[in-house]
Amino acid sequence: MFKKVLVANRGEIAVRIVRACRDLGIAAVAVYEPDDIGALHVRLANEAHALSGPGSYRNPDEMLAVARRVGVDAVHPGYGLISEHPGFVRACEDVGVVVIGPGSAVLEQVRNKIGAVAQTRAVGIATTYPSSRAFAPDEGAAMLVEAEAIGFPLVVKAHAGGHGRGTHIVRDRESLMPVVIRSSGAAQAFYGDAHIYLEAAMTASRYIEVPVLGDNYGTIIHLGERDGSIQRNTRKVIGESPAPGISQTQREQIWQTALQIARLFGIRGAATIEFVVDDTGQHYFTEIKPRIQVEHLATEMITRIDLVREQLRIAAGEPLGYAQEQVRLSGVAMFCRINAEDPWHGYLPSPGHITSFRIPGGPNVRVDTYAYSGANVPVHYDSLLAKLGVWGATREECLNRVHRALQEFQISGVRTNLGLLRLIVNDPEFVAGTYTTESSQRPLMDGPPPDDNLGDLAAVVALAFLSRIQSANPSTPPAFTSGWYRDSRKLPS
Amino acid sequence: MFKKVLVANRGEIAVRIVRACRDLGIAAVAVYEPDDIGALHVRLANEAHALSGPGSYRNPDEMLAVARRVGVDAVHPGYGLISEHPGFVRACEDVGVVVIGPGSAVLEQVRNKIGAVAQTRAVGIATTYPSSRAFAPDEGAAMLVEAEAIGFPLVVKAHAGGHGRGTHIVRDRESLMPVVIRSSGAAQAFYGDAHIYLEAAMTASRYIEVPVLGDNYGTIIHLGERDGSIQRNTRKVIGESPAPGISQTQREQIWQTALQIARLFGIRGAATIEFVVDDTGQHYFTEIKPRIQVEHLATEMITRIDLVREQLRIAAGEPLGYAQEQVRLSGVAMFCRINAEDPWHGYLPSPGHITSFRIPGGPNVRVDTYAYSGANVPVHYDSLLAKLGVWGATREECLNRVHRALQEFQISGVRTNLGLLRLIVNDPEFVAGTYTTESSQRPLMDGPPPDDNLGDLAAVVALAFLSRIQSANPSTPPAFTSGWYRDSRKLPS
Amino acid sequence: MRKIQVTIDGAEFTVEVGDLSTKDGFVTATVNGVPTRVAVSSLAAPEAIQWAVVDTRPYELLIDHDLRWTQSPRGRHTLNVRDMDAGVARPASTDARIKAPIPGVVVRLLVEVGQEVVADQPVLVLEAMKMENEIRAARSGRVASLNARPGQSVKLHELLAEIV
Amino acid sequence: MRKIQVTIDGAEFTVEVGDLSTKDGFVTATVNGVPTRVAVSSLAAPEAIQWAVVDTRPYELLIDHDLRWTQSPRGRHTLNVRDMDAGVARPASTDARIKAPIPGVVVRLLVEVGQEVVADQPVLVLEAMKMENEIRAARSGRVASLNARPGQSVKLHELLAEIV
Repeated sequence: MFKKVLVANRGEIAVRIVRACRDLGIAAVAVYEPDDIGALHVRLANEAHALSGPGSYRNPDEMLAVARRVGVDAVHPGYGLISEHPGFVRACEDVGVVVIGPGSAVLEQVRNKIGAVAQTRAVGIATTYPSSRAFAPDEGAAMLVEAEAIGFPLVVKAHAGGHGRGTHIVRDRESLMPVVIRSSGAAQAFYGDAHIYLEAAMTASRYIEVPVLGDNYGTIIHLGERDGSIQRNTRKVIGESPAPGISQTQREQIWQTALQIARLFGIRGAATIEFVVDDTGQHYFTEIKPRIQVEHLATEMITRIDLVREQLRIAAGEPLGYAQEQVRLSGVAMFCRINAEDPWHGYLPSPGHITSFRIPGGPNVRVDTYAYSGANVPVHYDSLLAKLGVWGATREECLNRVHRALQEFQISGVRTNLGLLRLIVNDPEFVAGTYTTESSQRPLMDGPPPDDNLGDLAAVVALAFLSRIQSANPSTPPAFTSGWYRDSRKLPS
Repeated sequence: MFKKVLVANRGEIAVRIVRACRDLGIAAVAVYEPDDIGALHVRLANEAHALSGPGSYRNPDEMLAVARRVGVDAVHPGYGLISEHPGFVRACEDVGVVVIGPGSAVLEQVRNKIGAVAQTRAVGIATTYPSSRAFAPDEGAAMLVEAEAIGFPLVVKAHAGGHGRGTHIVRDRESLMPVVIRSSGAAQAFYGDAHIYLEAAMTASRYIEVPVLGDNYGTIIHLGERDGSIQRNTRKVIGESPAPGISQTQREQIWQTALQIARLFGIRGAATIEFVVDDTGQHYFTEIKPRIQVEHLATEMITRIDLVREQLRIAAGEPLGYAQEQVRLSGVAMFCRINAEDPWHGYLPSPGHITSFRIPGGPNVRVDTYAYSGANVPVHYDSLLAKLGVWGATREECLNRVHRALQEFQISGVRTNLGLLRLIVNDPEFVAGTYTTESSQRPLMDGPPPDDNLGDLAAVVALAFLSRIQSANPSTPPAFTSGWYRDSRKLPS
Repeated sequence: MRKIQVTIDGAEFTVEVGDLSTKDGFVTATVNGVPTRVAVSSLAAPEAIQWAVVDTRPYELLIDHDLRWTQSPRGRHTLNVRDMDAGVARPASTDARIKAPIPGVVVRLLVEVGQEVVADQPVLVLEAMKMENEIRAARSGRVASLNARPGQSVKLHELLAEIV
Repeated sequence: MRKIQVTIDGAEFTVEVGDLSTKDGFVTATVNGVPTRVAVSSLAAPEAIQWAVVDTRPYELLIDHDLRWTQSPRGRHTLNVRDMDAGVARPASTDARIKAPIPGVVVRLLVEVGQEVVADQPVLVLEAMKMENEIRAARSGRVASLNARPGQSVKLHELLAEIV
């Protein structure tokens, strides 16, 4: 096993990796940009090294220099930042530092989404039907030819990102170019790459994803499936495992397809094979995510397998040590992303100082976070504050508990999406488990929450009004007193 | 199932019960003494009722009055306070309010420790060997007669409490009465009852306890065994399940004995059957604890069974719904009690305002607590702040994780025993799992922690010294600037 | 006795509040004629976690600094509050100034000084936390000043523009 | 340059501290002749959770108000600190006053006014948090005053007795 691992990330995932290292007796080496020196991942590490300045977390050269200077056995890049930077992975491989991930060869294969789909379809697996290549926005003529071949309606997608951002449907020939311009602009803004590709439209009913683990000795197993259909502001904020809307037969078929694909690409470590399921129940491969994910929290709770630990063990050359039959998929787990953002003001991100932070507890509730009372949410980084995971023996038990946990979770000082998450888990389609990708289009934030006693709130608000008038203090910062905020867009990571 | 349950307690156990109710969809009714109105168990409940004043949590009449006025189906008394008040349980039964516990008949049987032991021995089960009855401290002559019959050495024990407090060994006839006076005084102070009893001394090697669940339809199951041998200041601050120092054969024999005893007493709901194991490996029944316990946290983690939920279900008349074979004892779990007290100053309790409270997270770590940053630790109640539970697939994994979790757990504003717990889990006997009841006698707090770099700490302390001299503020409360505090003693609960 | 009008999600309540400093900490508040007993944590601190017990009903709430909204564990409500005697109201009438709601870097200006804008029209784009955020006018009017240039870093609450 | 003597668990260190306000937040502290670079959170707040990075080694610490002890995630250390130039030392010399370390109720007095006591001798019993706590003299001397009666409730830091 490794003696020393560089955690090449920040925030909750860096904390998560430090914990996994310490639980294995591995020394965890943190890095920090100067502003982040007091951050939790630094405090909890065995060793901490300063990076040169803002932006260094994204600098593969600087990260490699630290890895070599400190003399680590391996680097865990987490997700985002440099986790899927092929140049970084190759440079590490060249100097004999293990990168905990798929290896540069597999990484390049799976990052080419059109190629990965073609390779998969070539062995007879149903996939979505994309154009033969990606296009720059000025290749209008070539796009039209492919579009006619695919037929309308079709979907324009960003080549560099995951599904969601930059995805738009095109119903006829005339609309193609205006939509391409829009998609391409969004792709440039979100992912730093203006290329788009076309795909045959299908009535996607659900997004189903299968996490897999593969070791260096030919063992590849799946860990059940998750439903990732619910998105808000084009992000997955909540999900569950197992997926509620598919039959046991479908489930087992999807697992088998996922294993077949994982073997085809020679997956090592942790990865997720993603599918869309159409309204007839057929599943189609879309892409492979070759990294640890926020969503893995739900998988960890139904399997009791620590997936970061497994990543470390596999990368260190240990055999998995158990077979598919020994993986017990037990109960139901849900995960929520808690973001520092204001869903009521266009998802405006909300950096600042956390004045109170009370996380839910009790049985079968887990929170992974870098935050605590008194922590800062820096302005330079992603808005993910915390991951909440909840487990129940049955879906009903899990639902009751996720309700309860979201009610207990209280954060002040920065805005969060907790209010939105509470609305989602109260939504009848979510409770019934009958939601589809369409459900995310319905607005949730219009009506008042059903079970608040408004008269009581009126009394409390009246008292707040009186006490604030009495203690009026002109030095109180007049946050959000003017301006409206809309259409926040993700920048390239 | 019940619609509405009164939570007749405060602190972490009240929060724990509120959570279990909400996870089952039951309305939880909290009560509060006036000082406690802002406490977490009140905030999280569906309904909250004021009690008349300080001491009301211990007042069975007032609690029954609330239960009747509010119209609850059942009362969960938790542990301590009125949880084993036979009069309260009987009064509730008389008016048709279910008390979540063993019922008054069983409660009275198991509270009489000498009687329970005699009843158990009568069916051929090995037990400790107590005197035939309890004695008031002035019954010297009668005690001497019994002492001669038992033989020396023997042990003097408080009749009202658990093992530990008021327990002293007597090696000869001459020392009996002085020890009785001491024990009896301690028993009066701790439990409000000066009665003591005598017991044959045995070289107790370990305290082993078996949690059991019984429903109203004859199903009684065990949930593995825990080791409760480690005590500091006569309290169990850490424990684990399964017990590390016994063989699989012993383990199974103890389970069978526990089930036999549980059936003998007709246990309903959750209870714990306690044993001492001597240095030859023989086990002897000592007593039954018919309530939820802090220690159950470890049991919940190895079984994934929510024991408060099971208490509620059984009390509502539901069958257990699973058999012994369906209970999977998986991995290793440890629990720690985090107390607001200062082990370096005679375990002086430390009430006050919590200025920061950061709990450990990540996989397989659980914290149950009423505390948070900004919470008050009231001066009137018990010092238990939080329960920490940690699970691992193996004991080694669990040990690494409990180390890590205790290092992450940070509380300021009140003193805690976190420093002591960190020393215990570093102790070679604890790490090896070879500890016995004797281990608790060894001092841990003399040497410095081994792996701190003292030169670094010197640099940090020098900076703290300089910055405090510069910001010297006469209004800062000079806590603990004088006086020494020793020999804190528990008062009757 | 103070008389406050509170509008929550469009529903109007008249709240009469009695003596604020009572012995037992409970204040009597009469809501649309129905008296309730209310105990609260210190409500003066804006956007801290607050607790309240109204009769026997416990609440936890976040209450916006400007009393525009309150968030309960169940969801979120929009607010409007008016003191019926003194005429003070919250939220205060819409401010003419557009301030930076978060620190960030100005990416683009979307209007010019002197230009007429309507409420809700994008005024500039501010980059922060890996997002481009459109900052919009809270009211209609003429852009009287623009205090930011593209590429400029702005602090929290820094004045960006004024609409008159 | 300040020269501080720090004794930790009996081990002595001489710490020379350079300029406290550096650009990058790291202060140079020379410990027994070996220079280290130290970054710390605000250390002025007593008994808050503090962090420090010494060269590349991160720490979390609680530091006692009076610098009697520090608690790291690994355990606890006793401290003694002296400014070798100014002569200021922490902890300060033992106080003659015995104050209530926690609020509680006085159960029993164990000494009388005028009585001679030795350091560590129990002076009274204070009940708090379901415990009887013996409060002892921090130094030897004569009981000059006793400011508490059995049954009396005392506040935190209330003066209980004086030893002269």
